[in-house]
Amino acid sequence: MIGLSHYLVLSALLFCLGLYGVLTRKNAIGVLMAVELMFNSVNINLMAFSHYMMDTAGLAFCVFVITVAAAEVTVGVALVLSVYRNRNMIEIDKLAELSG
Amino acid sequence: MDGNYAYVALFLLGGAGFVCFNFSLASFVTRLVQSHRPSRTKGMAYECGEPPSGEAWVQYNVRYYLYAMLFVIFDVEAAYMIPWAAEFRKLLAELGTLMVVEMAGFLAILLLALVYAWRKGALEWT
Amino acid sequence: MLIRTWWCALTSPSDDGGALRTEEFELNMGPQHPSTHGVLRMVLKMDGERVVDCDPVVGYLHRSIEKMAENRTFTQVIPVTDRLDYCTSMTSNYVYVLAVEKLADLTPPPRAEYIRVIMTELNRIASHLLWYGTFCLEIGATTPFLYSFRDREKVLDLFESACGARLLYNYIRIGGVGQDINQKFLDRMIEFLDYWEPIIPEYEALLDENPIFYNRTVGVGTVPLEMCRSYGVSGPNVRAAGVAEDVRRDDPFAVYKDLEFEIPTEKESDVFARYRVRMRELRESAKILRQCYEKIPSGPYGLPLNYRFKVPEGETYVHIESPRGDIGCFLASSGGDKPWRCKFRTPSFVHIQLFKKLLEGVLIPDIMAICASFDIVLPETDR
Amino acid sequence: MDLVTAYTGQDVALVLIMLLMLALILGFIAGSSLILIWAERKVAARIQNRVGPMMTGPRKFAEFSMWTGGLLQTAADAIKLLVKELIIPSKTDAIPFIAAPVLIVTVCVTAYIVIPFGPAFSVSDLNIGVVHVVAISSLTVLSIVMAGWSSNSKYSLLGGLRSAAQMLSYEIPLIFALLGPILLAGGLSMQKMVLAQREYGCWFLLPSLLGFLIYYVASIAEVNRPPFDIPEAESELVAGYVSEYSGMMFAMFFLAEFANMFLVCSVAATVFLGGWLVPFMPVPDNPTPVYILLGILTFFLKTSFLVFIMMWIRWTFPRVRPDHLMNLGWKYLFPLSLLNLLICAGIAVLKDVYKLNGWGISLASLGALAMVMLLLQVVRIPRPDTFLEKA
Amino acid sequence: MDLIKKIPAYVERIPNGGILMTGLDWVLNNAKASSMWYMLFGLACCAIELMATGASRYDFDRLGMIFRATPRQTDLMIVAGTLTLKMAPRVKLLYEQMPDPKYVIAMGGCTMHGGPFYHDSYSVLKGVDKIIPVDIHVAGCPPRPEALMNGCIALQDLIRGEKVGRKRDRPGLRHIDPATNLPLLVRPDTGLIRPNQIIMPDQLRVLS
Amino acid sequence: MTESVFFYLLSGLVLSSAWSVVRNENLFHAGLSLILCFVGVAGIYMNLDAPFLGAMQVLIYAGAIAVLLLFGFMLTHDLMKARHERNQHLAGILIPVLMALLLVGTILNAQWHASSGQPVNFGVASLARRYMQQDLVAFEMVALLLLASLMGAVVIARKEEGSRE
Amino acid sequence: MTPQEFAKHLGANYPDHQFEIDPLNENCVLIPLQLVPQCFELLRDDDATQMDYFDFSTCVDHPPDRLDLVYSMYSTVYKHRIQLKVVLDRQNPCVPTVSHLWVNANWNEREMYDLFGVFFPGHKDLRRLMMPDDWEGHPLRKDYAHPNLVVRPD
Repeated sequence: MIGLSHYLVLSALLFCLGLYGVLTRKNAIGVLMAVELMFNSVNINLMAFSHYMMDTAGLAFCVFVITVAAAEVTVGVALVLSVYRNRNMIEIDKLAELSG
Repeated sequence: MDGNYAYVALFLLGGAGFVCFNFSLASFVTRLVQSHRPSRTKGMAYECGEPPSGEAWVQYNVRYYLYAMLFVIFDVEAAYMIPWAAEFRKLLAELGTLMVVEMAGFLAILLLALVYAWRKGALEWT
Repeated sequence: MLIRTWWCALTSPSDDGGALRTEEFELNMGPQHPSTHGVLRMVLKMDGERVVDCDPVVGYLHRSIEKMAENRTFTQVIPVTDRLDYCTSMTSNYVYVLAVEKLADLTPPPRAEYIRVIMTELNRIASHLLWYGTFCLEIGATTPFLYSFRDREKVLDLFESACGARLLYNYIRIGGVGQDINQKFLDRMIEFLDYWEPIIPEYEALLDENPIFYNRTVGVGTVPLEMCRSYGVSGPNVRAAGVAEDVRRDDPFAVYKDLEFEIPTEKESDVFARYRVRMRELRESAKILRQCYEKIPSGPYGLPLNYRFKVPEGETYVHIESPRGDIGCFLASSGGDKPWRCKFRTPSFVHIQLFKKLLEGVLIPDIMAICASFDIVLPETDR
Repeated sequence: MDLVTAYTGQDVALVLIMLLMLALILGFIAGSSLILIWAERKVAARIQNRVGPMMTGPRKFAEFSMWTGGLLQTAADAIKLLVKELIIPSKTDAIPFIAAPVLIVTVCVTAYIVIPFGPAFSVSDLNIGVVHVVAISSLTVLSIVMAGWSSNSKYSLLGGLRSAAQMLSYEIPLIFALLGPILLAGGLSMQKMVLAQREYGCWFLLPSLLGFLIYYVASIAEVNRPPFDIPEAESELVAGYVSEYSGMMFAMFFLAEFANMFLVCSVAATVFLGGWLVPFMPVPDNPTPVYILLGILTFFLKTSFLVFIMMWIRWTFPRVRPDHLMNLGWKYLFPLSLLNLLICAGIAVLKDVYKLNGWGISLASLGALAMVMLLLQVVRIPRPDTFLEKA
Repeated sequence: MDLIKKIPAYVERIPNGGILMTGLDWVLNNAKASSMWYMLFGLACCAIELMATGASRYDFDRLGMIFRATPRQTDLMIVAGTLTLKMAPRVKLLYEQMPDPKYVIAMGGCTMHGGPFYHDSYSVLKGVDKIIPVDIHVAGCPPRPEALMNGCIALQDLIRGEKVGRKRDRPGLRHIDPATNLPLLVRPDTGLIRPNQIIMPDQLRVLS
Repeated sequence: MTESVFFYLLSGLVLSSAWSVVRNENLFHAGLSLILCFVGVAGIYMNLDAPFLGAMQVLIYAGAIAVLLLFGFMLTHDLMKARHERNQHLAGILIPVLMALLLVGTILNAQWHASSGQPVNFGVASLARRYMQQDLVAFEMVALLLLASLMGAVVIARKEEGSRE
Repeated sequence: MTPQEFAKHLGANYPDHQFEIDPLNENCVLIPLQLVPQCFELLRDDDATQMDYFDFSTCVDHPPDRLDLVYSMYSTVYKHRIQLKVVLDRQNPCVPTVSHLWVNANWNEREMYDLFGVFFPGHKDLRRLMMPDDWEGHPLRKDYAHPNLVVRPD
C-alpha cells in the first residue's frame, strides 16, 4: 500500500532535483524552471499531509502556493526579460560578476 | 482515488497511442508505396520559394509576454472563483450575503489590476 | 544569491542605455505567397509583428515584352500587349493601338470608337470585380471573392461572344476593332447591367457594415496627396486622395468627351477610401455603358489596312485610363513596319514603389490590406 | 475508492469497458471529423454558389442532389494524406515537431470524457466536469507553441506565437463566461449542468445570454476558426504554425481542429442550450430508452446547429487583425463576462431565495438583459478606435 | 527499409496476392486522384483562369481539389503562366519542397515551350519541363477553365493507372503515351492529342 | 492496488521529467519536460483524491506558467548560448545529494500517524468554505499579491519598452 | 504650355544653351546633357511650369553611337505634359540622377540601368531591377545577344 512516506520521499527527491537545477543551471530561465520544481515538491508534500491527516488546510494551501508560484514566475520572467534587454544575456554567474 | 479519473489517464494514453499508431501506419505506407524520398532541398524550411535567410529562431517582441502574464494572473483568479461559483447556492444558504461581499472585495482588487494594466497600455498590441 | 544577482543587474548602470534588444529578422514574403498578387517578392525586416523596412523585389515576371515588340510588325504586337496586363487586356491593347494610330495619323471610324469604349468599360468592370474578390480574399473574407467571380464570368461571356476569348482578347486593332458587335451583344450587355447593377450594393453590404472590415481598412495605408504626386500615383488610388484626376476627363480619348460620367473621389486616401472609389467606379462604368448603348452609331468597324503597313518615323506618347490608373505607351518608329522602341508606362510599376514607404511600421495583416488596395498587377510592373 | 476492491472479480470487464469507451470516442472523433469536414465544404459551397465536392463517392448520390455528392471526399483526403510523405525538415527540432500533433489530438480526445451525449450517456461524469474541459484544453496552446517553435520557419514561429497569445487571451473570457452557468447550476459536473437546467425550467441561455455570446466568440477564437484564425491566416502567414507539416502530421492538426470545434460546440450546447433536454417534453426521473434516444438526438441537433453557425460565420467575415482581437478579448469580453456573472448571481438568488419558476426566471433574465443593453448605451466600453471615428 | 519496399513484390508472388495488390492500388489511387490539393501559386495570365476555375462557375472543389498555400500540404503544382529565368529556381525549390507523391500540370502555352514568348524573349524559360517533370500539359493561352479541368481529369486517369511499390513512370520530360510512345498533350476541343499535330499558340494568329 | 500502480507510474514520470528539466542541454526541451512533470504532479493530486487541485495544476501550471516560462525562453534565448550551458560546481551536486539522503532518511525513519478521522472531501466544496471562512484573510491577500505582481511585471516590462522610443 | 513655350522658357533661364524641339516628336524638347539635374529642378519648382508629376523615363537605342534618354513629366496644376530628351553617348552612357526630385524616377532609372546600361551617378540604390543580379548584359540594347533568345523566323 502506498503510505504517506511514499509521497514524502517523492517530494523530497523532487525538491533535491529542483535544488540541483537551481545550483547548476546557468540560464536564469532554467533556474526559474528548477524553482518551479521545488514549488511542486512542496505542494505534493502539503497535499499528501492533507490527504493522510484528513484536513483540508493542505489543499487550500496548495492553491495558495500555486498562486505564489504564479506571481513569482510573472515577476521573475519580467525581471529576466529586462535584464536580458539590458545585458543581452541571462547567465547568472556572469551577471553577478558584472555587478561586482 | 476515484475510479472515474482513471479514464483521464487512459484517454491521455489512448489518444497519444492513436496518433502514434497513425504516424507509424503513415510511415509504413509511405515506404511501401515508395513516396518516402527525402532530399536536401526537401528538408529546407519553407519561405515562399526562397532559400531561408538565417535562423527562424530569433528573439521576438516582448508583447507576447505581457499577454501571457495577464493570463497567468487571471487564470489564478479563476482558480479561486470556480469553487466559489460552484458553491454559490449552498454558501448563500449558509453564509448569506457575506460571501458575496467577500468575493466582491477579491474581484475589486483584481479589477484594479485589469484597470491598471489597461491604463499602463499593457493591453495594447504594438 | 539569485535575488542579489538580479538586483545588482537591475540597479547597475546598463552599458548601452537599455535599448530594446528585439532582434530584427528578415522575412521573405513572396514570390510564392498567397497574397502578393502573383510573383511580387517583399523582403521585410521585421521587429516581431511590425515591419521595420520593406524592399519590394520585382522582375519575377519580366517577360521582355518591350523587346518582343521591337521584332514584330505593328499589328503583331497587339497580342503581346494583351499579356501586358492580363486583367484588362483591352486597355493595354487600346493604349498601344492609340499610339500607333497617332504616329500613323489614322482615325478610326466612330462605331469603332464606341465599341472600344464599351469594351474598355466592360473590362474595367471585370478588372474591378477581380480586384474586389482578391482584396477580400486578402483581408480574410473568402465568400465575396466567389460572388465577384460569379459576376465576372458574365462579363467574360460577353467578351467571349464578341471576340472568342475570355481573358486575352487581341480585339482592339489598329484602325478599329477585330470584329463588329451586333445588336444581340448590346442587348445582352444591357441585360447583364440590369442584373448586375442591383448586385453592387450587395457587394458593399458584405463589407461596409462590417466593423471588422472598418477596423482593418479605415486609417490604414494613408497616402497623403504630396506623396501621391512625388510617387506619381494615378487612377483610383489618387482619386481616393481627393483629386478628381482621370485621363478620360483630363485628356479625353475616343468618345469620352460625349459621355456623361462622374469621377468618384474620396478624401481619406486610406484603404477604405480606395475601396469606396473602386466600388463607385463600377457604377460609373455601368452608366457609361448604358450611354454607349444609346449612342452607338452604325457604320464600318475598322479601316482596311495592310498587314505589314509602315508607320512614318517619329516618336509619340499617349496615355489612357486603365482600371489601375494612368497607362501610357511611348512608341518610336524608324519608318519601317516594326516599332523601333515601345515602352509602356504602367501604373502598377509606380504603385509598387510606394510600398517601401507605406509598409514601414505596419503590422503583418496591414501589409495585405495595403498591398491589395493598390490593385497592383505584376506583369504590368515587370513587363 | 480502489478499483480492485470495488470491483473484485470484475476488473477485467471494467478494463474492457474502459477500452471500449476509448475506442468509441476515438471512432466518434474520427468519424465526426470526417463528416464535419465534408459538411463544412458543402456549407461553404452552398454559401458561395458552388456545389462543393461531387465526384468522390457513388455517382448515383451525386446525381440525386448537390447535398449528397462527394460523400467519400474526406475519406479520400484521409487516405491520400496517409500516402503522403512525412517531411521532417532538416533544421527542425524533431521531438517537439512530432510531439505537437500528438499532444493536440490527445488533449482533444481527453476532453471528450465528460461530454454528456445523452442522459447517463457520457464516458465518465467527472465531478469537476467543466473545469476538466477547460484545464485540458488549455494544453492546446502548448502544442501550437511547440509546432511553431520547432518548425524553424519564420511563418510557423510567427503563427505559433500569435496563436499562443490569442488563445491565452481568450481563455480568460471563456472561463469567466462559464462561471455564470456554474454558479446557476451549483456544481461543475456536466450532467449536473443539464439537470440544473431542468430544475430551473429554462435553458441557461436565457439567464446568461451574455455569457453564451462571450463563450461562443471566445471558443471560435480558441479553436482558431475564422474570423479569428490569425495564427494560420492563409493570406498572411501562409499556413501559420502548420506551414511545415505534411501528410499525416498535418492531418492530425486538421482532425484536431474539427474535433475541437465539435467539442466547444457540444460544451456550449450542454451548458447553455440544455444539452440532451428535449424541448417541450417533461423529463422523466428515470429516463426511458425512448427518451434517451431522443435526448441523444437533441444533443446532436443542438451541437450541429452551433457548428453550422460557426461555419456560417467562417465564410462570412473578414479576418480580424491581431491587435483588434486582443482588444476585443481583454477590454470587451472580459469585463462583460464579469457582468454576466453578476446577472447570474442575481438570478440564482431569485431562484433560491424567492423561489421563482422557469417563467419568472426567463422574465427576470430578459429584464437583466435589457438593463445590460441600457448600460452599454450609457457606458461605452472603448471599442477599437477607428470604428468610432468613422461611425 | 528496403525490406518494406520489396513487400509488394513478395505479396504478388503468393497465391491471389495480385488481387490484394490490385485492391490496394485501387483504393490508394482513387484516394489520390480524388483529393488533389493544389498549390496556391500563380505566375501570370493563367493564374487568373486558375482562380476562375476555383470560383463559382467551374468550381475545382467538385473534383475534390482545394488549394493549400504551403507546398508541404499539396499534391499538385499547377504551373500557371510564364516562367521566367529569374523565377525558375524558386519554382524548382517549391516543387522539391512538396512531399511525394507529387504531380505537375503545366498550364498554358508558356509553360509548354514558352508560348508567345518563345521568340525574341531573353528572360522566359522555354518550357517548365526543363526544370521539373511535368505530368500533363494543358494547351491554350490561357487555357479555358474547362480545359484545365479536363487536364485535371486526365491527371486523375494517370494516377489511377499507377501501381503500388513501383516508381512512377515519369521519364524526364513529358508524359509518354504508352500507345504511341509520344508525349501527351491535352486540348479541350479534341481531347488528348499528339504533339505531331502542330499547336499554334492560338492567340498569336494576327489580322491579315 | 491501482493507487500504487498509478503512484509508481506517476512518480517515475515526475522524477524522470524533472531530471530532464535540470539536465537537458536544450532549454526548450527542458521546458517541455517541465510541463510533463506538471501533468504528472497533477496526476499525483488526483491520486490523492484532489481532482480539482489536479485540474488547477494543469490549468495554471501546465497551461499558464509553463507557457510563460517558454515565452520567457523564446524572448531571451540566444541560440549560441542556450546550448551547452551548465555549471558543474561540486557544491551543486553535493548539496542536493546530501540533502536527499538526509531527507529520505528522516522520512523513512519517522513514524507517521495517519489520522483516523472521517474522510473529508477535497473538492470545490471544502475549498470554497475555507476561502470564505477560515482563510478569508489569505484569500484577500492573494488578490493583493496578484495585483502587486502584475503591477511589478508591467512596470518592469513597460519601462524598457518606453526607453526604446 | 506648349513645347515651344517650354523651350523658350528654358532658354530664358539658361541663356548659354540651345533648346530645340525634337524633330521626331513635336511634344519633346531636347536638353543638353550638362543641364540635367538643374534644369529638371527648375521645371519642377518654377511657378510657371510646376512639373510635379513624373510620368516615366526611358531610353531609345540608336546604334551605333546614340542613346536617347526620354523623360516625360506632367503638371497637375497646369495640366500640361512634356517630354524631354537627352542624347547620351552609347558607349559610355552616364547621366546624373533625378531620383531625388521625383521618387518615381528611382525605379525608372534602375530599370534603365538594368536594361540599357545607363549609369546614374548620385542614385542611392542603383541595382538591377528586372533581371537577376548576376545577369550579364543589357537586354534592351539593339545588339544584345543571349543564348536564350530565339529570333523569330520572318
